Amino acid sequence: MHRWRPEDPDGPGWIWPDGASYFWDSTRNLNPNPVNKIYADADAALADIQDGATLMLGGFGLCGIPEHCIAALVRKGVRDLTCISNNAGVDDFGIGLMLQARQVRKMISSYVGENAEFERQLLSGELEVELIPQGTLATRCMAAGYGMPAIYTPAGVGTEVAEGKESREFGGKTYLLEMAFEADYALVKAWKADRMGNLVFKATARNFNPLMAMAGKITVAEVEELVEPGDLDPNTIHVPGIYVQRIVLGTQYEKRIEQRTIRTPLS
Amino acid sequence: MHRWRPEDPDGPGWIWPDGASYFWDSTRNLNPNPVNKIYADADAALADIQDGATLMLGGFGLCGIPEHCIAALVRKGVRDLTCISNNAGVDDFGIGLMLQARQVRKMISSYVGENAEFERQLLSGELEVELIPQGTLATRCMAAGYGMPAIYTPAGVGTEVAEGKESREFGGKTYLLEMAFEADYALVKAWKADRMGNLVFKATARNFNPLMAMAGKITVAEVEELVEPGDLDPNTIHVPGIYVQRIVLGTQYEKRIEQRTIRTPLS
Amino acid sequence: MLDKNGIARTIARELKDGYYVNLGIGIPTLVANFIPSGMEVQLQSENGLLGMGPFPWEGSEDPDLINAGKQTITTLPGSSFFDSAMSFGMIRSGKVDLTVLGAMEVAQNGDIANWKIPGKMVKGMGGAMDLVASARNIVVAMQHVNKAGESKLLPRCTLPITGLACVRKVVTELGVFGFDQEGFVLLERAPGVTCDYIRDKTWGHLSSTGQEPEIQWG
Amino acid sequence: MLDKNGIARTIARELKDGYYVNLGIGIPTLVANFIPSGMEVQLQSENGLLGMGPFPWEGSEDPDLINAGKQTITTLPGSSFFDSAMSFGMIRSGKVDLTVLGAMEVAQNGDIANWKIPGKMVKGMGGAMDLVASARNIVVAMQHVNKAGESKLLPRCTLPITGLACVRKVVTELGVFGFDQEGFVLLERAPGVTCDYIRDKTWGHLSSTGQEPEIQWG
Repeated sequence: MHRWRPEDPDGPGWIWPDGASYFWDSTRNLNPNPVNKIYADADAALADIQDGATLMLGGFGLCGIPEHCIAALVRKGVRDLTCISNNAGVDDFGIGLMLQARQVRKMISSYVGENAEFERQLLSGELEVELIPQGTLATRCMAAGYGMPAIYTPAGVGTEVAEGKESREFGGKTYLLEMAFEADYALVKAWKADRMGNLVFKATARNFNPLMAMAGKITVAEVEELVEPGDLDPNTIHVPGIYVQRIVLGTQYEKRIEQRTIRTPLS
Repeated sequence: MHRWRPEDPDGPGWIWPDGASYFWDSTRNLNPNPVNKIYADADAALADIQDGATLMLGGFGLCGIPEHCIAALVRKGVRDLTCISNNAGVDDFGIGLMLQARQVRKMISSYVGENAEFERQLLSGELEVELIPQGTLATRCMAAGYGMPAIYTPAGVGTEVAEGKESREFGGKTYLLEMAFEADYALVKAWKADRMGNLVFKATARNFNPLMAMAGKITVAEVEELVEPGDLDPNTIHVPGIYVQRIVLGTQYEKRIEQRTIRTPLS
Repeated sequence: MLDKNGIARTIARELKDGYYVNLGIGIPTLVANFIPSGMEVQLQSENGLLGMGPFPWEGSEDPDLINAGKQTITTLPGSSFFDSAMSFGMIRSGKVDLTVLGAMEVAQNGDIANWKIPGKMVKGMGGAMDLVASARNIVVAMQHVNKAGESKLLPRCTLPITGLACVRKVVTELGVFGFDQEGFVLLERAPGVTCDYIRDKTWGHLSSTGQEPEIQWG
Repeated sequence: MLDKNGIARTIARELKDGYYVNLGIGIPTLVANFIPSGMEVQLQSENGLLGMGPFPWEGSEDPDLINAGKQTITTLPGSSFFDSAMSFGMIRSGKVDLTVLGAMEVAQNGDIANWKIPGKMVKGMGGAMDLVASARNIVVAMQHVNKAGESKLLPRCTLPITGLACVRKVVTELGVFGFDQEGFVLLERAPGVTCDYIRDKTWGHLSSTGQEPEIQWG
């Protein structure tokens, strides 16, 4: 971050207090009192979430889920949540833990298998579920982060998903109008962050995380590694810090594998 | 790329012919006859462009423009082009060279200053121009690459830009409906590519390039560096190769600077 | 009759050099085992990967690297990761050359049903609706009849549909089927299966000369 | 009367720790010189950069690194590059805390005109229409009167407008102006300028108690 010094306000260009190059230079941090986006833990970062809040939770299956944030939500006991998340976890991990604690009122997902408690609550009417095509889910998140109120997608045309929705033809093909999501909080899992909130994701743990990070009114990123500003190559940042309000450094990630498949050696 | 061998088609999982790990391993290329996206030069890559084609050209000002493709278009002498490009170059560089050669029938841009020949052709009626807000231009490119037929944006509401366009209110705010662009070719400039067409851009030379690369029916990427598959970290790729049909390795980039501004030492 | 691998091997003949391919869960996944030697095909996994490789060796599983079936996988040189919006962006914009998926029912007009059985717990459509609404070239891999012995190639779908008039080809244990204005068209018979038998098991309209060849894998 | 730097310095008082700021070409750019020591402000350049730094030293200019004014610049630690769609995405979604831009005219309802003069060659709106349609907090930096001596703070814009009812504050060489239901509100006078003088140069409706303080830079 920079501290401009107006020593020469009438000069022809911007003035920097010393002659060093700051271009991708990770060794410097001139600011003695940086803006603090870093929270001690997930409990602190989620302290103000109220009952009835709408949350986005990143991840695909159990891959790239904000597991420390979920644990903190369970500890906090906040209830009547609407959760926008591609999946609903398994019985004893991921959003499944919040379902066990009966904290979720509504799930907005594309696929909710692999969860017996989910099924029980759904059949008993405790839980509401809205199923959305996966690409529609992703693009409605993106729309929010990109300030677009709605998008058109062909997914679901002619199906139950289209019921009650406006459809429209463009170039001879029919599309559904789908609204951008609004979420009070987005809870995402990143690989690395700097304290400005710049985020980098790893492999397919990226999935919905960057989209939700850009969509949340308040975005909480839990990360595996926290680095100094400048340590991340600015060309490789997936989510610029402007979208991220709170950062938590997580430790001892469980990262449970849902389907452990391995290669069979030729016999 | 992979060569599956069906030695054990009844086996429980996928079979790989040897035990090596191919995860981010840049040293291997098993395929003896790779699909060839690499063209000898820009002339070869643009050989089939016809008069009257619609082209997208990446770049912001003179930064990140496909300068070898532009030179090849001038040599080719193709005419009556519609060019979608944020700017129109300067008199003797960038799209300005195509204007000098009277190859452009219509420019679709957000800002076209810095070009006397442009002004002359516009006033004489030789050239048509459609001015579009920069964010609208960018998002109409993105829409094409993302398979979205149209987007809603608030830019231009209540202005000349809104004339003849459909507007609509969402959440109390008015938006314009803007159509995805259709372009026969997208000519972009990337920093690095591999032969699969994966692209990486540098600094602010990224700008419109990835969006146009994803939007073109045929995308031609000219690059500064061509690397082996696996040399690019798959986490850091800006445009996946699926969007890129042709690759040209450029040499001796001029990369002209439009406004050379430097810092003034404190006296 | 074809077994699952036979169906996959038959579909693999659709592959061409340079194709980008999305393979659904189940039989479609097996198609990867039959990509011809020397042919360049890149597999897209809609959770955000192009250039999917085989399963990892034991001990090198990476929980951050899975496919759309949530299986641990690997990548190949030249792969790329992206977010879910870009993934479905490339699907919607028609960049994927071939999409192979399973189905519960296919109608003679190309409608497909594969996500929901009324009265049963609905798990969701995942990415199926996006794929069938956008992909240019959709091949269905499935069994010809269900467990109750009813044909899955129907005049129209009885289950809630996933997408309209989108299937280009169907491969079952009995044969390969295309479409024309009237309905299904028998293109090839599975080894040892007669046209009459196929006609009997196909409840939708079926065009057949009675002379269709047996499937060859070349 | 304020000079250009005085206008920039006055606007710099709007800055707060942690702000993300987009500065237009001209006087707005000068605001960067007055970011208070120790305050963290990140500059967004809509061509695809967050964390813009000062101009480079001679000899270290990078043609691949420019700002929206096409000037060679540098980056600061913690910067990020992105494409133009994401750049305007963050603008549209209201993530930029403060936007400073120049104007040809501002109307008393907050309309702004800054892109086109009928009869003159139109160069284009660039990103201005996107910025004014979306930014939450727009401050205009401009001269109070044009070269013909006509006020630029008007009952309504006479030039083609760039955006509707979007300007929150105007800073000119004569003072600082807010808005209320009726029109402009004088908030502060430039040193040595009387309220009557300001009223004379402001053709739009102006609320003034006659007691507005002189601008202090603290």
